[in-house]
Amino acid sequence: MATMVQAVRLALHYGEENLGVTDVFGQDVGPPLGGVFTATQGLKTAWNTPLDERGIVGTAMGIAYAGGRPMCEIQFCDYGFNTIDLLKVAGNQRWAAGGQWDMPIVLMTPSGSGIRGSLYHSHSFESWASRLAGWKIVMPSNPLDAYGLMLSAIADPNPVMVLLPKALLRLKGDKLIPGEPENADELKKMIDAPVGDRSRWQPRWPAIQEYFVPLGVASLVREGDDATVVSYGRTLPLCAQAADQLRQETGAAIDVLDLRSIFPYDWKAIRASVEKTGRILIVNEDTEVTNFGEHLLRRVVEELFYDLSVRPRVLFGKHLPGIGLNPVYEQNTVPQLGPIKEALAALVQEEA
Amino acid sequence: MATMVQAVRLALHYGEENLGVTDVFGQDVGPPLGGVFTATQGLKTAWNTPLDERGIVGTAMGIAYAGGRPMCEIQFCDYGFNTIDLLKVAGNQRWAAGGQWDMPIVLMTPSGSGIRGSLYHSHSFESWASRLAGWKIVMPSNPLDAYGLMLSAIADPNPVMVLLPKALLRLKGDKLIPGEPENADELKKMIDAPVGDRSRWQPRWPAIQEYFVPLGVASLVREGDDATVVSYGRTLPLCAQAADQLRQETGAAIDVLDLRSIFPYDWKAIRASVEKTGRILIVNEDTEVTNFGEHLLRRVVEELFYDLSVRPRVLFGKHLPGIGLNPVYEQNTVPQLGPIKEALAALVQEEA
Amino acid sequence: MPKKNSMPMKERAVKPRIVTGDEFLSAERCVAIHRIMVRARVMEERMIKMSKSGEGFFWIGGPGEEAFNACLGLQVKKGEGPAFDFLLLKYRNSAAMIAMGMELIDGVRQMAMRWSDPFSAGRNFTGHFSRKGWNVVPVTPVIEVQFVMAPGTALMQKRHGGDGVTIVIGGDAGSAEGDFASCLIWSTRPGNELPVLMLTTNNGFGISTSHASQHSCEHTTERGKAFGIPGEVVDGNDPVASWFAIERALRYCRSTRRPFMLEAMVSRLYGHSSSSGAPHSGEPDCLALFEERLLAAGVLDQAALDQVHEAAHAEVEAAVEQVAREAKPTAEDVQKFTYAPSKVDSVYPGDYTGLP
Amino acid sequence: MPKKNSMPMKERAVKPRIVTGDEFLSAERCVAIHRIMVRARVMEERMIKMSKSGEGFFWIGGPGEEAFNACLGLQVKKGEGPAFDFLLLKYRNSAAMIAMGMELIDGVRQMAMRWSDPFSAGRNFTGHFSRKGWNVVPVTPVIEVQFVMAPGTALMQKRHGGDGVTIVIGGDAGSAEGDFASCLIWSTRPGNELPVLMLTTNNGFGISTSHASQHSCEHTTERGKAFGIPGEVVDGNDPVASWFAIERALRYCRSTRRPFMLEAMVSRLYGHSSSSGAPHSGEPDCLALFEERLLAAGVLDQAALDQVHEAAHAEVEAAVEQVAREAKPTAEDVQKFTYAPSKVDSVYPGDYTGLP
Ligand SMILES: Cc1ncc(C[n+]2csc(CCOP(=O)(O)OP(=O)(O)O)c2C)c(N)n1
Ligand SMILES: Cc1ncc(C[n+]2csc(CCOP(=O)(O)OP(=O)(O)O)c2C)c(N)n1
Ligand SMILES: [Mg+2]
Ligand SMILES: [Mg+2]
Repeated sequence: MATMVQAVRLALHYGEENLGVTDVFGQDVGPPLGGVFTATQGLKTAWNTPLDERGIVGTAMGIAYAGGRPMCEIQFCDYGFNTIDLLKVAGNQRWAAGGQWDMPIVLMTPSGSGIRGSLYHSHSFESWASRLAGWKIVMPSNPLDAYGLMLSAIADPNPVMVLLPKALLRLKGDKLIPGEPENADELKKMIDAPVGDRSRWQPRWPAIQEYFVPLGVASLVREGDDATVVSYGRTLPLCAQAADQLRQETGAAIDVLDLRSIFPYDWKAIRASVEKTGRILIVNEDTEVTNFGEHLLRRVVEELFYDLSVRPRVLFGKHLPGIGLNPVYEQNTVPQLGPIKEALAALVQEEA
Repeated sequence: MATMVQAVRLALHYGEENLGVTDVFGQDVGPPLGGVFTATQGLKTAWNTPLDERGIVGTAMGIAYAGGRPMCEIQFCDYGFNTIDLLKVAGNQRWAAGGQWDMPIVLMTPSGSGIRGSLYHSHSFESWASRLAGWKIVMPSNPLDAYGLMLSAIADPNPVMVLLPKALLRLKGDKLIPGEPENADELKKMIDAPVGDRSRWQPRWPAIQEYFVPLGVASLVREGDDATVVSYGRTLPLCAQAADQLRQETGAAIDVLDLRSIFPYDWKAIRASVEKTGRILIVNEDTEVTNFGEHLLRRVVEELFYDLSVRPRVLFGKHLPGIGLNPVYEQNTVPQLGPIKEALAALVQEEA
Repeated sequence: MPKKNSMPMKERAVKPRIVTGDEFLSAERCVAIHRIMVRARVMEERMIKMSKSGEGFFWIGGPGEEAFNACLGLQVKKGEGPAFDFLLLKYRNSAAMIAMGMELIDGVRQMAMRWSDPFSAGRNFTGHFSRKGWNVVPVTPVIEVQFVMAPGTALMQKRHGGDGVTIVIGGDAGSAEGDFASCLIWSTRPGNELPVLMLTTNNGFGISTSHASQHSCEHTTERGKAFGIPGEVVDGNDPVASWFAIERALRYCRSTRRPFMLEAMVSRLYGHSSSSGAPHSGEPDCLALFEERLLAAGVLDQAALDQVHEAAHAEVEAAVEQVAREAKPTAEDVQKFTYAPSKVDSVYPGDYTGLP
Repeated sequence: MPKKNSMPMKERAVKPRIVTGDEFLSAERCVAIHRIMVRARVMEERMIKMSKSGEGFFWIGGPGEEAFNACLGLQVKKGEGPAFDFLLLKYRNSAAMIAMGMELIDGVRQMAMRWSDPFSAGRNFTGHFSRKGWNVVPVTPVIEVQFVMAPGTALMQKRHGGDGVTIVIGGDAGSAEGDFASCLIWSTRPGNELPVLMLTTNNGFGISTSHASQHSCEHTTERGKAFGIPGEVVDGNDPVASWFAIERALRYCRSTRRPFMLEAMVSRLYGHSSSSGAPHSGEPDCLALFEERLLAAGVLDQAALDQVHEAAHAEVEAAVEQVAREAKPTAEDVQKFTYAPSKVDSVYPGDYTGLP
């Protein structure tokens, strides 16, 4: 099975061949490296830029204005905070100019903790991103979704941000991408650049197929009547794991919703689940003050208050200036399996 | 009585004379203009900068590192979105470096709608700002609080952002600043620069006194047992007005909390009020997805869920790319008196 | 005041022209430029009135920059897509838009915040143009960000082939933003140089702050040298000098597919904006100066000049009257144009419709 | 491998020295510089091992920049406050810190993420120094932001009087960020010029991307000309040339209270960081080159060189051993140092204690 970086690479290749992608660019995105996580190796339109995030976002906008379909990368979301004004403009230009121009840009950036990244390779971006009106924001938690969401991001004529969970980038999925060779080693040989001299390396692309994960559609990865947990990105597999363990240990059955699209989010799916269970836990790893999960909680309270059996819950990262390098810091700053499981157990057990 | 701009000017003067303020700077902050809202006219340390927000914030940080106490201005918060990375660094440097350096900077910037500012003079900033760990954020709703919060912002050795509600900048207060002349015209003559040639004008400063509004302390501007409304900035006087009208029309008595400090916020005051009333409405004009008010709502739900008599409510600005110039846009984008009053009435009337 | 009995064209001296140094503009071109300048000026002055009368609110615009902008707009290769010039403007370029063919009524529609405003549907300040058919991308109120977009449009133009150029304009103060430097770097990547014409209209001020007080670099063009970008400084009050400086600059970009820098020294006749009250600044007025020359050279006589003004006034007044009758946006319009329709979005297949 | 029987100093030729062009460094200075370079190199190489053994994680650092950095650190006017030099460093300046007096064990503490790490309490990557007593402000992982802070420290220095200088260092690739240009503008405001020494250590790469592929401006110093900032490019692999270039640059800033630009051409001996595996790049090694010259000039013989290496290894190993016994941060430490105590804050009068 492909890893998430391979899935992204395949999606971008598919985009170049079939969806009109004209430029894949950013710091170290082109040869020889093909991206610090190798997500852009071997792509025919990939090129390197100066070390200038504002130039990257602005150039993407210019390319889009002139009819191109660019996919630009911010090397780590942690380094995108000097471009928020440009992201706002990319999101508001259509509205501001009365609908004259589309802005079909994709901005991809790794987000979140889990790679011992210290202060500046551990930031989460979704709460910031969710405030950018005019944008659509997605965050896959497995390679197949990464492939399908990236294809939708490319096909959508609006600016779409693809947040890639740093911690899951190198993990293999458990479902094949349509057209992906069954043997992971073979895929690796075909599309991973060799270590050492790559100057004459060329990828051999498998005959992958179109597969859209539509924007705004969550995925129910576990089903149950006892509670609802909503998450995405790094914390999603932890939520699923916690639900599995609780099921085995206590018999409790829990709906685990992988949101996948952060904006627009799948409100129908959340509502249906909470109407069924009356109990909800929202989990992400972004900092807890003015967190996107608090928005979801507000929607729940606003529309489903009288359907709730118990207090709705959240589990977020601490409101702190950063995540420290020593693992003690990270473990005590962002949600890990143990606390997620405890929170879920408490949610299920509380007397209605 | 002083207007809010005059109050800010008096506070900065007091800061220069008594609290060690070394630099008041930003675009058009120095002579001849003294700020696009005139808030920095006549100040002895005021100077003009190049048109470069990143330089402004960075220079403030450098001045602080070298022992100064700078107050820098971003002309409109709408133009601060290219500095979020620097704001993050200002907020995290102490934590990141194990507590070695203080960062006593004050960043003042006008925020919010109400001046027919169109897309880029109508933004709200508090939801973004509340995500900046390591910062403290305040927003006054009247001149006296502006004076007292500015003095605290200056005295605090951490980075403090002072958000000034654009709509209220030119309104007079109803309480004197300690030491302020009773006659508003006299104050004007003393500290407002004349129209026309100002090259030889010098302010005559009244003998104003120290007056701190401590950070983290809300102000209860109306009292009542029937419901709680929490707000700040432009929407605060509208909430008070709505409460007054409801009181007259229906007899309902409502706690109106002026938060004043957005971070740290006065949780004790909110809790005490909600424990008393069981009903809460949170109002601000920032966009509604991942809004700071949603954080407050989350705290209420987390800690006071079983004290609530009815569904807690919120009223925010719409999730839109901007506020349009034609008044039709603004009126239908951010909360106005009518809808605030309706929401308050509904909150009070709902059967428990 | 228009005078009667203006001298008919045919009676004038043969081949009058306006000369600066060894360059000149023909009478026909002068007349065309002059008419644009007058129409722009009259429109802007009417807008200043609107900002005071309540017919509109905030005014900001281009009086003092008409000579340069008219010459620019007339030399644009106008059209849609990468075969044509792209224009990344700021908020003082109405004369360039008028030179390209903009109807004055469209400017008035924006000032009056009408739903019919073709640039922003009554949402943005005056002078914040956008016109897809002419490659005029939306002017943003955020100073200088157009300079990081310019490499993107220019890249597409270079890749497309042909001679399309990206024309990006900023003010003198705005050049302090890092984005100006980014444009220098991105438009000269070795082997990937880009056809960007970087224009600065230098009026000596950013709001109240003088250029001289903040900038040791007198002209932005000096900053190009380190990057091998040629440049020129021109008197933007002189249409002859401006015309040929723009012609040279565009020719260079079109033929070499590389960047060029041009800085025009201009006036800011009514101050920064209506926020500063918009009084007349007394700086040299490119229109008055040009008219003196037109009279002196016999290109137009006073009566002819007056007729141009009269016609412009009539045009603008008619526009203001018609616009007053046009519809405002309604509450239902607030969310419109947020999203383009998308086949892969299950929540917003059409436009934005509020929270999911 | 250390050799026995090294020649004692007194037996050596009188006044050996190391010469480049018509400049030279005395034997004493060479020995001092060399010892710093070796200690820096040995520490960094041990850290690379730590990044592979699990004693630490990510490594990034200065091998290849020791000659230049040692010469810089030795010439700093060290102290606290605006009377002294301020250092706004990046992550490859360990040799400068060692030259200023940093104990190697402090570097190791940060690499090992100990609570005792004096620069970041185990929070930041190695090489991210901060030392208030020496005016070394916290190195941030965000590239180039130090260039917008430099005008602030320099302003305070100029105002204070004396000859303190702000030394700000960036990489070649980082100069593409707008912040580099901001520093040019802010340090040359007419009448308010600032004593900023803008240093670039040019190793030809930003991670995998060559400088030549992105920059038409070969040296950052060229960009200063438009602002009247003098500059120099120096071979950072040569301690003699580096010493005097730094001396000239600092003298200029100290005496004129104006900015100067210096670009040092350096090597990046172990690649960008441990993320790229940290293999040896084969670029010129300033330490090996210097040792050849020291031997040839008879400043030190092989045995003396070996002793320096041996001592450095012993120092680092002892440090690694001691640090292994030092405490890690605990769960209780996570919130510490967020806020400075404040008399006007009713919620956080001391440090941060979680949500209000
Ligand atoms: C990023 C940003 N900062 C500040 C402002 C507020 N502002 C509007 S115009 C202006 C001055 C611009 O001066 P200049 O670039 O010389 O252009 P001019 O108005 O003189 O033509 C300022 C500071 C803004 N619009 N955008
Ligand atoms: C703003 C920002 N963007 C991207 C990065 C990721 N990054 C870390 S080092 C580096 C390359 C820096 O190159 P250069 O400035 O030449 O310094 P060098 O590492 O070569 O010494 C990059 C892109 C970052 N740290 N900060
Ligand atoms: Mg100007
Ligand atoms: Mg480099």
